[in-house]
Amino acid sequence: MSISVRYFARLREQLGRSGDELDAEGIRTPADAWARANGGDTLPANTLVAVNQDYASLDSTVRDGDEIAFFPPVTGG
Amino acid sequence: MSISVRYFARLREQLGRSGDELDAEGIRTPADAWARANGGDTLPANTLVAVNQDYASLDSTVRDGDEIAFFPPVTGG
Amino acid sequence: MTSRILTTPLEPWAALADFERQRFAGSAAHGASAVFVGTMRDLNEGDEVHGMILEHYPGMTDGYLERLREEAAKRWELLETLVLHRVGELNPGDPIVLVAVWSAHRTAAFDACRWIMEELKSRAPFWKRETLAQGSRWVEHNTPG
Amino acid sequence: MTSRILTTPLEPWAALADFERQRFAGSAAHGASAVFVGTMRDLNEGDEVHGMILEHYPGMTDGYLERLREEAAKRWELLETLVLHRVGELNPGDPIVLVAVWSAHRTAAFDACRWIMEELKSRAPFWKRETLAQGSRWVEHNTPG
Repeated sequence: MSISVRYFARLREQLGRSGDELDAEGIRTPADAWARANGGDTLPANTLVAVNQDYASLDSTVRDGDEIAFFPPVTGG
Repeated sequence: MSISVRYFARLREQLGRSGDELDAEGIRTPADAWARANGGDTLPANTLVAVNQDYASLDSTVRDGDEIAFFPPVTGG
Repeated sequence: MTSRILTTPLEPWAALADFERQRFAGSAAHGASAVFVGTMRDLNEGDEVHGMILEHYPGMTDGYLERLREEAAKRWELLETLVLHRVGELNPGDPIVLVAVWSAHRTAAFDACRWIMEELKSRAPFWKRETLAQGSRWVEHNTPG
Repeated sequence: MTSRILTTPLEPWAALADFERQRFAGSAAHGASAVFVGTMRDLNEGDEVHGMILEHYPGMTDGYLERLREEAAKRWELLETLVLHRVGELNPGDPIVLVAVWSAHRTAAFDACRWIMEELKSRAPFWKRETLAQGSRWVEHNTPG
């Protein structure tokens, strides 16, 4: 199994990709997933986090098969 | 000339008429007009007053040719 | 900026579509519109209501609605305002009143729409007479909200 | 109770007429409906805007709008709620979002409509990218109102 990571809007453009598939081994939080996928790059300030399409914090627990998303402040409506 | 008095809604029904034409002589306020038109009958509590289609008080000044209206609290919208 | 007393059925969504076509064709300045529609219910104070007659004070209603719109335009930055109010005989489910406000931003639109509606309910010279299963009655006071 | 993401033009007044026909045919329980429509302006932060692309997070947007409606239904006594939101390419003057709430009374309708709209703007995962005369830019933050 694995953990899916998704990026949206400006962050997607900055990273040059819309997602990553990560080996779940050793990933316990969204922060772990970010570090694995983006090496030493700091998470941009104000980035929002969702786990399984629900808002979550960087240190919430994630499991094998989860979908993690990182995105900038929303601007709809 | 004269002063027109108009009644609306429940008040119109209670009085059994929708208006009166009063000789302007001696009528200086809506209170005077009410007394002239309705004799000793007390003005029902909460009755609203308009002079020339604008809210006014019972003791505001009226002139020959004015239109005075008495009506219950409004219930539109 | 329009306010109108209607003696025929009020169709709020068609009226809004028409109004926007006339006033906003080719324009993209209004970021926000807030709309309120009041509709005749079939229940009031626990009683089934079969019909309604809306009386008003012709002349004063027009002037009063006009003044409401002017006062709102002083308080908020508005692009357009539309106020329509039925009079005469209504059936349950019939729209009674439409208040619509267009502005560049949503706070002005929301605030102005609500303010106009509350002022209209507390001050505009309309009176409702309800037909019940037996007889009819004047509505005594408006609901506070 | 419906929320929907639209990839084709949003026609708010036609959508409201359709929705009422479906949900309120023969019913006269709703005394009040409050509606908000947000429209794409041709001006933002002092610059002329020629077009917009609205990105979203499919799956999460649906779920989030659904939860907003459920939360509103807990807080207020509502009869129906309709939330429609555009995604994809938009032109100035195109409606972006529609929030409509039906209730027996106007306070619940006004309050719930505004609450849903504010929550949607601050939390629903949509992002605007504006096309200017030269180039394009992500909208950085929503106007507070």
